[in-house]
Amino acid sequence: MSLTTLIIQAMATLGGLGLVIGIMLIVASKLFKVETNPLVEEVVEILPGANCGACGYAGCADFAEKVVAEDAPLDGCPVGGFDTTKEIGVIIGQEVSESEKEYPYVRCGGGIRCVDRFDYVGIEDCTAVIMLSDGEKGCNYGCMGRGTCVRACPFDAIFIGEDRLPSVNKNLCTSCGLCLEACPNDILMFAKDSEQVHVQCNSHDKGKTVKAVCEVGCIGCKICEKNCPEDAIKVTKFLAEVDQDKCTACGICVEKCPQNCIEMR
Amino acid sequence: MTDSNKDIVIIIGKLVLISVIASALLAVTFVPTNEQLKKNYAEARTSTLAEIMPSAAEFEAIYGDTVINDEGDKEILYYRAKDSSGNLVGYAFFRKQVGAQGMIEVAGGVDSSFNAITGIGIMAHTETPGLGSKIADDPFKSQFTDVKVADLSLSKSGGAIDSITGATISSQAVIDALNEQVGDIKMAEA
Amino acid sequence: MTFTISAPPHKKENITFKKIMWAKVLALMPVVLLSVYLFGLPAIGLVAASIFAAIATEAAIQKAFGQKITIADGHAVLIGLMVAMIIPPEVPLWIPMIGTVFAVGIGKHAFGGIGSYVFNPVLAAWLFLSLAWGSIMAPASYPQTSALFELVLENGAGVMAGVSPLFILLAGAVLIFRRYIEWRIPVAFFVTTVLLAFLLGDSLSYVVLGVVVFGVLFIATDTSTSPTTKNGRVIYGIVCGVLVVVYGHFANYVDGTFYGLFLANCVASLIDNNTLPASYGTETFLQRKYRSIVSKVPFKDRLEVFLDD
Amino acid sequence: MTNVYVMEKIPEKIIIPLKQHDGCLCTPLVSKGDMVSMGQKIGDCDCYDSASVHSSVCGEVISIEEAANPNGTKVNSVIIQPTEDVECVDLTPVKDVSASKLVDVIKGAGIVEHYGTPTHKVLRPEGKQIDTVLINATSSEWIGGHYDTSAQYASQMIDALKLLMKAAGASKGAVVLRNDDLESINAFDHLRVDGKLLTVAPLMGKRKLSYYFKDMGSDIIVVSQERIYGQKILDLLTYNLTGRRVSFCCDPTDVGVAICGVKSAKALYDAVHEGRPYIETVVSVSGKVNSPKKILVKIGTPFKDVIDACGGYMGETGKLIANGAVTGVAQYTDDVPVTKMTTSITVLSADEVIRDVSIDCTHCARCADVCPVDLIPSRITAFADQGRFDECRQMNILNCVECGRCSAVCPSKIHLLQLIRYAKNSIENAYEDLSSKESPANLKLGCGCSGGN
Amino acid sequence: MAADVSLFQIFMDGVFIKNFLIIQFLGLCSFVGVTKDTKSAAGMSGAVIFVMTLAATVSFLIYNFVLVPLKLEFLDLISFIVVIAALVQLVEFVVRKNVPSLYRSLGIYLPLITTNCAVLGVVLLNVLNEYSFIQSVVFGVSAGIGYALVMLMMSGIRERTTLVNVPSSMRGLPHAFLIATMLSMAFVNYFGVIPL
Amino acid sequence: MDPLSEFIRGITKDNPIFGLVLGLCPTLAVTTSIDNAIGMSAGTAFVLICSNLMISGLRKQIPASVRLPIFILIIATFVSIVKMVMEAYFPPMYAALGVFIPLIVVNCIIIGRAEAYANKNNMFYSLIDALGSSAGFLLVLVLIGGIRELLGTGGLAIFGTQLVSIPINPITFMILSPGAFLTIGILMAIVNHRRAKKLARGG
Repeated sequence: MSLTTLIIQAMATLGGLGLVIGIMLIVASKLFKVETNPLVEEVVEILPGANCGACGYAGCADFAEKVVAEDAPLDGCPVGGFDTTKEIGVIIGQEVSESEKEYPYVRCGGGIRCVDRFDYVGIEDCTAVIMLSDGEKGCNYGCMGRGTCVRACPFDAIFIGEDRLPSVNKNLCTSCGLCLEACPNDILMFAKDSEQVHVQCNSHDKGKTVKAVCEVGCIGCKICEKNCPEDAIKVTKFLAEVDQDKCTACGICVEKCPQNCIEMR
Repeated sequence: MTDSNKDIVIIIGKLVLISVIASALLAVTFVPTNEQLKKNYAEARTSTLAEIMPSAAEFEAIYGDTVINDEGDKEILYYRAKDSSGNLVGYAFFRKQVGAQGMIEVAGGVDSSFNAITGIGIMAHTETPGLGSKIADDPFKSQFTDVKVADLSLSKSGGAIDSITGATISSQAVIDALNEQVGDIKMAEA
Repeated sequence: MTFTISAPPHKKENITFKKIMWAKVLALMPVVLLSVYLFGLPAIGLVAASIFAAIATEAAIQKAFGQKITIADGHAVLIGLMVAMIIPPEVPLWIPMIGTVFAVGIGKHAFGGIGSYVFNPVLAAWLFLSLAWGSIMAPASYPQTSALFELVLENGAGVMAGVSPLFILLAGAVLIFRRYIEWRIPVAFFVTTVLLAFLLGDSLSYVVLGVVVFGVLFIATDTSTSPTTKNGRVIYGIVCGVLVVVYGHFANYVDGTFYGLFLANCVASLIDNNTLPASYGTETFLQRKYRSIVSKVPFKDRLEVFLDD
Repeated sequence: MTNVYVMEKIPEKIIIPLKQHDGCLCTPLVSKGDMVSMGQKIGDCDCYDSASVHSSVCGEVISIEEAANPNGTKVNSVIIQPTEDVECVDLTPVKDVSASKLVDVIKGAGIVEHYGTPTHKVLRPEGKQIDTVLINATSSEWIGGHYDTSAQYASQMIDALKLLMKAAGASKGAVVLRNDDLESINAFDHLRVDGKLLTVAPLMGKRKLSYYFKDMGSDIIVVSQERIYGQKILDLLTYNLTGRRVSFCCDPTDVGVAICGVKSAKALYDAVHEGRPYIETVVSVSGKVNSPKKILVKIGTPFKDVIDACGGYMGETGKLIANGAVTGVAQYTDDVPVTKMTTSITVLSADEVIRDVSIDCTHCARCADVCPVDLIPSRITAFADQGRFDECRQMNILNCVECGRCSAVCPSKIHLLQLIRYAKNSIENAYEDLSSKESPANLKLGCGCSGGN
Repeated sequence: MAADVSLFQIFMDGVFIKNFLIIQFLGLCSFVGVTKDTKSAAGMSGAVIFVMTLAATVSFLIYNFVLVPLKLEFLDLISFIVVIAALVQLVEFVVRKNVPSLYRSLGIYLPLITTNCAVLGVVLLNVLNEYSFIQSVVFGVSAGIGYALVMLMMSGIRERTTLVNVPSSMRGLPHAFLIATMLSMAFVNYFGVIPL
Repeated sequence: MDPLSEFIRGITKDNPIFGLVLGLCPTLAVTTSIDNAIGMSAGTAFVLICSNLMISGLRKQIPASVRLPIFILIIATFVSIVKMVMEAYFPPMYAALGVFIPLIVVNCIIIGRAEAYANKNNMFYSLIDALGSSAGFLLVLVLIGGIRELLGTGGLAIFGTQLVSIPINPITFMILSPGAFLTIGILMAIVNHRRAKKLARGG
């Protein structure tokens, strides 16, 4: 058998095979055609693919669908961060600008400095404690330090420290916000790194009540309010709040606070 | 996925084109390599035969009835091994056997009285590297030199051959190949 | 006055994991003593080395990973003891030590410690040892029971677990009676083995070997590696029985027990996942199958399937 | 016949929570400084799912504020300082006992089941028809009220059952006794109802209530069965008694069964025959107190005073439990009042408090073996622990009767029941969120309250 | 020779003794990727059984009725892989259309059946072992069943291990491989003793 | 894109085995000894480089809907050519590597890199990527092969030269299939552990 015959035969065979398969596939793709939006697939490819649900949708594919349908915000994926948002923006055709990353901030300085009303035996979970009573701390607004937020975090970024208060490892945190949702007392809030002054308390109780149970709770004495040169701190319902737009981080309130519950980072 | 018939034709065309080019490439490579392969194969056979039957000087092929290729060559069943003076000293053979992964081609020699194996060789195999592939190594092969046909079984079944650890199937396949082929030759010669 | 708050119930049974473990260790003691009598000093060395290695490994791992050290719960001791009991007594001492290091290190802690492992560490260690050093691990003799009195003292036993089926059976019976071990698995197992052995024509005495009894009472009932559902445990017992007899029929019941039970461990989770009881537990098998099939099809697809037709 | 003591001493203050039931909070009808008399209605609400609240003493309202409640939460309560008077509002027995009037009487008298649902809501659920009324006497047999003899108990129960049936418009009714409670069984046996002789029938195997209704040719029967422990036993009880299966997120009223307790039956009896609202109840005090007993107290009496009436604490107290050591709620203060939902008070000493540390589940399946409703608690709680509540729901977690046996037998000392409740709570919350905003197509949780056989 | 190998032996080989996943290390990508829950594992196994059987059949036909007569054996690898690729694509279309949820959870792995060594392995082993038509098909089916068996076991175990605590650094693949170690230990010697 | 970092990426972050978890089958199957590991990596590297170049060059011509079959076609062609050439002209090498060659076709690394990289980047970067991935693959294979050979046979040998030998009773287990799973499992755990630590430190 000559070389030419062999080559021709080989070509014919494989070519024929290719032809048959090509036709078959085309027919099949027509037959089982599924309407998909190509944009959705492109978005899916960009997303991290962890299916963590931090966006509030059932997995990355679902989020992609919603984004394309403009039901979800472009920056809805906290895990992917700004890069992902930008890329999604490119696909969908919208401009996005970068915003500063936010981390959970613990609005309670109590922990071991706040009295316990009873002795608790049971599962380590703040919600579970609340189900049994109004919470073990004397303060109804404070952190119980039972770690519901720790368990809610899919990235192991929160841990309960020695002072029975949660702290956040910013290297691991993806700002997904699951811990904020999980906290039964709404103690966590998002704060940017540039926002330096925070009130470490969440209690709307009267000064006397707070003082009875907590060494560092805000008693609503208004000293900070009076001393703030920028008028950036206000006491409402016995709790001081910092207006971050006005705050210049001068540190006067931190010094003046009799309860040491204003913190400068 | 595709919008028009034209696209479809283009896609199929490209698919076919690539297959055709691929096959052409393969065919072009195949022809010279195949020639070389045949040469290698023949050489390997000759050298193996000499190795497993050092006493023989000449091997006379015994052909079967089956035609195996276009040139009309017949299947070689086994070889009669003769020494330099032309006396029959034994029989040599090649045999394929299913191993743990695929075919094992075993070469073997047996003395003229079908009493003992003179030696074996492994021509080709695809056994698991590191386990079954040890059948091609000397520690295993040398066990067969001058072993009695009667003892041709694994040591755990009372024979003289120690199986390779973890590769009982491969070891057994070699032994089976030898046993069966010796039996076949015995029949043919009887 | 500070009161304690906890969820109900406020009164609990006084049983702990620790208690169960030590009870098992205690229950095995007669057999160990008997085998020391039969095998002599090497048996003591074996048990000591094995338990020592188990405890040391557990302590080392828990220290290294900053966990609480839980040697006192007796689990490591039990693993050490059981590994020693299924190894031939005449092996060099490094064998049981490596075995228990594997059992505690890989078999138990790499999988997450107590309750988290899916494969019995003791069996895993035995399999590891016999795959690694097959020739050393082969017992000097396999029991050839024929007479019933050998139930009390098996003369041909090659490992410590095999010296006395009756002692182990008694120990197991006591533990079952105290509800320290599960009864469904052993019962299903024995019924299956006896039936199968009868059908295959094996001598019935084979299936009441010390090793087999030990395996099913102390290894198969290991809670982490067996199903939790009631039906699941019965099925698991049957599976154990079938696998042990299949191997035992063609090779020997000593190896067969360990290989068979280990293979049963592999399917235990699958059994567990598929025998979950229905609402109020009253559902026939067919109903359950139907429900599981229907529930596996997501709601949307179910609709589509109907609509397509 | 167990003796019931009557608490004579009037406590220093009475705390009456404005919500002693599941449902809406009542609005106070009095204000600080008002004088109230015994039986006066002090809280009411227009909602159908709430019951009125009455003052149990005469005295002065000293404040209306959030106060601790035995179920662990804080509830807006009326705090009354009692005076020595025992002046009572006019108690007029109800003459006209038509069905619709009865419901009003029940609501007006503030009768609430001990499991929390207002009785009128059980008997006349909105949009549902009740055909069978059951009085469950399996767990709280004697503590419904103050009886003189056991025969009085039996006859009052039967009478109350008739009233309940009438209120509900149901055709059949049954009293369910515990089969080892011989005293009650003897009391009911050979009782004549409508000229027919009653016999107490044991429930066994397939012989459910419907069998005995037919067998005895009577619409009112008394049966006995084993005791079922647990806080949420209604569904299981319904299934055991009638064979009707209650789906998730439904209650027995969905399958036409109303379950009442002895306490509410007795309260109804009193309301109808004496016109007295629900202002006193019997609690049994047990554990480490100097003289444990059953005691009739006024609703709103703080636990502290009840315990003092029983001789005070014995030794150092570790735990104070309302509603029994098996399923009850531990209290962090003894300043909580006895409410309509309180059946017993248990005191544990400090060294009786269980403080075992949980270790990992060893899958020993002891919990699965003791579960009365065939769940796999170990698995459910593992899911619950990880927040996988949807899977919990698929494993029928809502069938759980919260009997706590699983926790009691667990060798790993895992807080199984607490985890289960935690998961149930989360599921219920998720339900509320979901049903409001999701479209029905996505609601595959599907609450198909069809019930029936 | 191959012809005298009984079908039962081929079956046992395919399912147990030469189990593709844990003895021969073929098809591991899907083994660690799609066994997180039983449903996906079952779906994947179904697809693989189907593709394997079909691939064994079609490749046998192509090899023996096209390539061998034309002396084009050297095209075996390329033509087999093309056939498999086409089959996989076909399965993908069907799954995507009819069971979208399965398609979503199989994700990237469905196209990877193409490069699932297991499927090509079956086909190549068939040629290597010179199996007849029936033998080829049986081997294809049994290899698929073996694959499915281990996939199910693995997914059962992994589903259960989500309930327990696995050390953080072991979580995910390392844990999967440890389970595979154990499965492999269980298989490696058990069925070897059974005379066929 | 910096070519050097692209190359390094193939060894570290996108390491075929530990990073992308592709190509496990050959990794486990052939790592019974260092020899085999090197052989497999060499074959894979050759095919990976060729196919990456080819696909990258043709990427504009390949219709998306039949992308996969075409990639595979190209890869299979290269594999077949390598096999035939090697078998004919380098028989000793073929004897050592022959059995691995068909396995290369189904090595997920090649198709994976083709999909994920070569299909989107130009020929130069595809080459760099292929080189990086091959290097990463080689390193891991040699590591696993080394561990298994050392423990399983009590010594290390490369192409017949004995390098190390340790006085232990050879652990046959390591050569058997469970040994492969165990080795890679433990190695991956170590990699995971280090990665998690690095992340927590802020890497």
